[in-house]
Amino acid sequence: MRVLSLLVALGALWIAFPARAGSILRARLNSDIVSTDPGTRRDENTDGVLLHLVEGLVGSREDGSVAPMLASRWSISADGRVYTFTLRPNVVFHNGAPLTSAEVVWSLQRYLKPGTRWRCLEVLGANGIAPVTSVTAPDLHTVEVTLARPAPIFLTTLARADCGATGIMHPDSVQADGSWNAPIGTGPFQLGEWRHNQFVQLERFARYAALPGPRDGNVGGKHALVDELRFMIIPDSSAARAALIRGSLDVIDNLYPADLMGIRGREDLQFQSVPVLDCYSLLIQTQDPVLRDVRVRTAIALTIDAKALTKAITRDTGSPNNSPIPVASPFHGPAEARMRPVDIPRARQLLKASGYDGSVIRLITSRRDPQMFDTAVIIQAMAAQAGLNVQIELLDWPAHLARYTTGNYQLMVESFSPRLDPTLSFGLFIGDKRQEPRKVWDSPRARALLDEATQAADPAVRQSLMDQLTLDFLAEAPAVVLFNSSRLSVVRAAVTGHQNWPSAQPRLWGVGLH
Amino acid sequence: MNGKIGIALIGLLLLTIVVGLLWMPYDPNAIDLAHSLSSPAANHWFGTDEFGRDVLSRSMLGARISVLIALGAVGLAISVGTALGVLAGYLRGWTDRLLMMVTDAVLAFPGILLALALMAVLGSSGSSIIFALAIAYAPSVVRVVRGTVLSIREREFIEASRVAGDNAFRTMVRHVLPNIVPPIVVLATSLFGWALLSESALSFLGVGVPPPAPTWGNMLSASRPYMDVASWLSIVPGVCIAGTLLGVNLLGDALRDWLDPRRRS
Amino acid sequence: MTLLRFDGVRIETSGRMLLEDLSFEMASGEMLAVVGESGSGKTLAARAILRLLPPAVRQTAGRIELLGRSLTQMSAPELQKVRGAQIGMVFQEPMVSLNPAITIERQLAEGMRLHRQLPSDEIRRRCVAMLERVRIRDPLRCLKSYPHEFSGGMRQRIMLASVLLLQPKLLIADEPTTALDTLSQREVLELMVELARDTGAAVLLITHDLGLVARYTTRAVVLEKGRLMEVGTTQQILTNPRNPYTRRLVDSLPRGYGDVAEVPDSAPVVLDVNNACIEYPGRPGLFRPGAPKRVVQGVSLQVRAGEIVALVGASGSGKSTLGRAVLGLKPLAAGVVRFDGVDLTSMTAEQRRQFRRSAQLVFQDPYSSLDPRLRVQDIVAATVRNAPDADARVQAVLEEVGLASFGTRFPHQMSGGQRQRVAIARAVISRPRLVIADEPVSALDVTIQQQVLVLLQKLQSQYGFACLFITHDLAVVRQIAARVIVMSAGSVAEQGPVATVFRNPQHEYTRELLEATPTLHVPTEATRVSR
Amino acid sequence: MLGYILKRLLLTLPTLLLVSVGVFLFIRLIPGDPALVLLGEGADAASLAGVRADLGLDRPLPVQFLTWLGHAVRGDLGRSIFSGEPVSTLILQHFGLTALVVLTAVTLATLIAITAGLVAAWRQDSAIDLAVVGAATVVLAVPSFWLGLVLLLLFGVKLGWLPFVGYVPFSESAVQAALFLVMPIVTLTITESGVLTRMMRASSIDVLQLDYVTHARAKGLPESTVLIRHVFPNAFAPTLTLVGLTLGHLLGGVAVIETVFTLPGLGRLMVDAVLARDYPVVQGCLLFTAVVYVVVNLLVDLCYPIFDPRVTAR
Repeated sequence: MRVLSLLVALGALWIAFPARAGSILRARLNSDIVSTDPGTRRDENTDGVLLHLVEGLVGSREDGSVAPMLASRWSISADGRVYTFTLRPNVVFHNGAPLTSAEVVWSLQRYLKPGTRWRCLEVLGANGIAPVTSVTAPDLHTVEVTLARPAPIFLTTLARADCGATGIMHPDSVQADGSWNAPIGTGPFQLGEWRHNQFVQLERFARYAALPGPRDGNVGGKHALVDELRFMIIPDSSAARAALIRGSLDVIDNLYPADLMGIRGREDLQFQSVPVLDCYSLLIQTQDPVLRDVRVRTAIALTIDAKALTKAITRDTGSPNNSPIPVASPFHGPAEARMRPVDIPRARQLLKASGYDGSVIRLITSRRDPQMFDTAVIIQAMAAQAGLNVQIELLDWPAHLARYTTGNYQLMVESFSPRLDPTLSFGLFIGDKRQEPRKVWDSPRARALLDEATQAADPAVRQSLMDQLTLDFLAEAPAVVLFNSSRLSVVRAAVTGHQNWPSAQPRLWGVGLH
Repeated sequence: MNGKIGIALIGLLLLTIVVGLLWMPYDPNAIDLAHSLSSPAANHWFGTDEFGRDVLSRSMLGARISVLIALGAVGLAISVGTALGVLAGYLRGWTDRLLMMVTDAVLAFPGILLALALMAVLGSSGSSIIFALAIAYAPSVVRVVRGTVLSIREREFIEASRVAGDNAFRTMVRHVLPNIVPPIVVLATSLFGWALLSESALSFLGVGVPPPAPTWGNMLSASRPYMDVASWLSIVPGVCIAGTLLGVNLLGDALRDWLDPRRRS
Repeated sequence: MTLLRFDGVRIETSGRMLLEDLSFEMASGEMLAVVGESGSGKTLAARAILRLLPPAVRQTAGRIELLGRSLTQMSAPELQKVRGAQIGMVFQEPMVSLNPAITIERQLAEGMRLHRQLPSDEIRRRCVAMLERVRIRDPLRCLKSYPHEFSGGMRQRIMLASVLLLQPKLLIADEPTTALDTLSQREVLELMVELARDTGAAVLLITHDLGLVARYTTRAVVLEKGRLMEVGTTQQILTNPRNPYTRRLVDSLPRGYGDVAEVPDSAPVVLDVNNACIEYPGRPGLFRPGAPKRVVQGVSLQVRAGEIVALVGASGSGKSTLGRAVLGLKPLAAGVVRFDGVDLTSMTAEQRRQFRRSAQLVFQDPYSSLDPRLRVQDIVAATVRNAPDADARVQAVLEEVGLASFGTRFPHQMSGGQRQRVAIARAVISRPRLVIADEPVSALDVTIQQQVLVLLQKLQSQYGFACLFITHDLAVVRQIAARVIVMSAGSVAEQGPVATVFRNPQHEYTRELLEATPTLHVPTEATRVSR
Repeated sequence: MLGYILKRLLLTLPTLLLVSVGVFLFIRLIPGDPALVLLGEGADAASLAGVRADLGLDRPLPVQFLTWLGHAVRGDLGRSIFSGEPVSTLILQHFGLTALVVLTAVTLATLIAITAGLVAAWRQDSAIDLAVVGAATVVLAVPSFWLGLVLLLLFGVKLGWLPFVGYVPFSESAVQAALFLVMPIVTLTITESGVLTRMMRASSIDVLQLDYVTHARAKGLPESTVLIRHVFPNAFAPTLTLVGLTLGHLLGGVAVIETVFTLPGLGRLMVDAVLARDYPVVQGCLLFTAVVYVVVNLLVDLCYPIFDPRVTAR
């Protein structure tokens, strides 16, 4: 018994452990960040953390539109090829150096070098749809970027979070030989200590020059209200939930619906759910001998009760949706809102007509997130009602990606990360399978409509094109979109100012502890 | 005495499997999203899981699959391990040194990781788990068998068989093999327990038998997020695994005493 | 004054009677033997004195008194004071009589430190003196080393030293030399008796060997299956035993006088060994191969059909190795072995298969030489398995060895003697021309030994095979062999007809061996332990 | 002695080479490669090929292996594809924690096994014996991660005595770190003590029947001395071999327990590396585990003669 009492004493001491001098906000990451080099070696968690450190010329507002950040304003030449940015005055880097056009040019040129492996090189690089030909600095506060051809998508690409928001950094961020060192950005926080697989610690940047006005998406007024921001790496979600309840954690930004058990309804926790522009869908390989027949594809689609599935898997936080355009997107009109009804008898009829002999159809899924796994289990059960012999093949994430990238699957559950622009949402599905085997919908007509929509600037024209694409998508059923999930966040009562938003990134500026 | 408890527990397990073949309260894979996570009640004696599937039916089907996987893995590991162990122990010389080097190399891999990697290569299916676990366990079988054969090899009846004109192969089959049955039987019982535990550990690390097929292992690891709200989801498979292992270990002890002539006299 | 008294002592285990109503007395300084075959309860009686019975065994009645004080009623702490200080005990198995994990010094000193509060240098001095007394070379090095570095004989002597250091009043010796060969047996026993006499200790000798009783003890207690058969002086027990069991025990001692008829020269030479040498590979070092150790050096011998030739020598003299080499189981480093005139190394495949059936081996340990998983009939049929009349021949040979109805039994369901008969049946079933018997009876009780020897002689006279009989017991040689070959340290010391070699041995080693073999002749008081 | 150690180490080189070749080929057999994981689902063929070239994965396998081996021999295990951290520092960082947990747990388990095993064998078939055997058998039956989860829920969440998330290293605060490790160590100690106790009891029963134990008693030594000085050293030898084998395995990382208690140990590092196809990290870790396994077994063999002098190190 003596040992037990010692433990209790130590435990009590631990609770009363005085918080360190400054206030610490502890947020949870479900896996370690990949690197501190924005937009290159990254994943969602990495983007989220680094956006507290670096800022781009422009950023995206809450509704996804582009807004000024380090550039106070910009002008586009008549032929739409030359963008001239004017930099905001008295902005300072974390190492105290002032922001000038020289650092902007250095940063952009570094991103465009193939060696950097920048994620958005695919768009702004030589063979992208908006290739950048030159970046110059006419004077200390102006930067001119010239494109090979006009592309309205240039600014949204600069603001893309998965490209590190094209964060402008000071040349000291790299070592003499050009290899990466640490991000010296202009954000409200600066990098403290990164201890692998344990935590990433950020400290408040006292000399941060905040924009006036309230916070809006990645832009607007960004104020660090705590001295230290500690991203704690807790892979196990029930452990994270338990830590939140115990009070050793303040913010869980990205919660799985399954973890809502025991949280919703607690008065000492604030829960928020915001629809996200992602897309959970069942991909169907149209080149597969069995699934080539549209009747079989339609039959599969008819067995899936998207409403019941979404309710069960997202615990009422997701929104069922049969269109590639997310429910929360401004382009989600009446055409997109149409849901395919469940009709088992019709599905059986179609299958008999198509001569389906009950052979095995493999459905690939993985445990990248619990929703993907649960979706496959429910689809398998629902398809069985119509006599479809679906068998689940569970792979780990890299193997799943390999099968997706090479199109080597019959059925596959896939969750696409958020795309802010409707053409990008359809872009996930539409493509020529000969060049891009990962594309799902190989139809020349659809490709033409998509190209037209990408070029069109007038929203009304883009909306009618989107409606047409949705109609064709439902008719040909190259895939069955199931639902858009919501971003669930939960914070302790003591946390003030936390506002969840559709982007996949945590946003902890403007958040304090009282 | 504890042999009786062991037999009782194993008997209960076999009964569950046999009954499971004929009748199960519900279809183990039928989902009922409206009644997910309902606690044990009259209609569902062991409650339902996150998809509304009946936990009792899944444990009965799970029993069959988990036991089959464990038996398959142990059977393969024992047969391969025994063959190599006898060769290494009896022939000595280069065969022994070579086999020992290979077994050491495989033993140097942490068991679970070896199985994890094998599963990733073979794809996760029942048969690939059996193969992965067999490879993870074969080396320890080879070591035990080799040790026993080394001691039997010195016994005079082996020399007698050579005097009677038997060649090496015949001596191994007629005289060495029958005499290493007792240690192998005891090893098989403990390996069976380990196979059950490893299968659940593999499911815990996210590999293992593909859904929707239930095994006690994947039921246990799937119950993790609901442990504090739906505790029956982890208690049922946990108790099943622990009960079976307890039965197997007790049976193993009883077998060892019964087969060991010294203890019997 | 009676030192030790047994009064109606009964020992049982879970309902089975092991020792019933044993009563006898022992005076201080006396040498008393407790004689009986295995299973007679003699060891249990000895262990009951210090209450060291195995876990499931209890003394359920009677009293054991030491100098009038009842050991049976004594409390555990009191008994611990008696153990070692008053009564010392020496055990049978030299391999496990000393703790292999700790040095000799700690094992010797721990008794002293417990019972005699002496300073450690005084203890060390006494240990060295006692080790010298038991003729251990270089006692200081011996103190630092571990038990596995000594031979069986030396280990028993070290154990004697450790027990007698405490100068107990009574020394219990539980078959102290059964596992040793004749020479080291004599050495250990003579040393024990001398030391007991110096310290005035009485010796309770537990044995099954009547020869030892004759030579070393004054009175004897005879036990059979847990019951007291007879108590009396050694002279009276050995010359005219009153109890029928004792009489049978005495009669079964090998009594031959070397008068076995020799085989005529006309009989064909079945086995001809010429200048045979055998080596064991040394232990290889890191980079150099180990130096081979020569075990058998230039041995030549012949065995004719129908003849039993005894091959005698101490353990380690190479006789078993030679026995194996003659059957081709061990390669020869030099020299030639011919079977029916054919050199073993140049045999054709057919000749080799023929040789396998016509040269057989009978092993020493009945528990290890039969495969526990096979029935007797399968064991015996080994060499004639695929002969058409195999079953008939198996039944016939089983009848010949007196085990007609034992065909379906397993080895563990039979006694030592019965198993050795199975081994003999296995050897003779294929009508071999040569049988090597490697100490076939030394692991058996005296009465059973006699039956097996008689059986072997009957079978030989019936089938006329040549037999090379390996043993360390000269009494057995005198009973069954016509010629004898004495080996010492790997080479032949002397060979010839049994009668001539035993009457006037030429070689010093043979003389010593004869002297060490106890016979039934009871030395008068004067000649006992003259040296 | 030194010659023996040298010989043993030389003998393990082929095994280690076999392990590295096995690991090198093995992980490349697993579908999916680091380039895919890096670029995620949006990757097109061109950028995939670019990343593969960049990582040198397009070079022939033998060349890749020999360059890796060349560096490995000089102690440079390369860098993680994802974090760019040198693999050797990653391993040492994570191994420190695993070693601490495993060594403490196995030591405690061994101490428990020795006392429980000896007492149970000494009082064979008594109440204590049945209790010890019963407990050991039950402990063997309980899956380790289930035990871990129950402890975490009980002491971590419900009672809140012990922290179980956000591991804090010793450098920062010893008390905090120690408290954090209590539950994983307790879980591992319980699971490992089962098999060790059964082994110790079995070998103690065998030794208790040997003559030198009766001889020791015949000298009048009290039971405690007989047990400690005469029974323990001889009975512990086989158990020591088992401890060696267990240590060799567990030091390779207790992935399952590290997952339950979110401990950044070697097991966790390896599982994540395999799941992310971080080839250099996987190869480095597995080679390191093999070396640890070999060294631990050698150490056990070296201290074997203490308990059984007959097995002298030639």
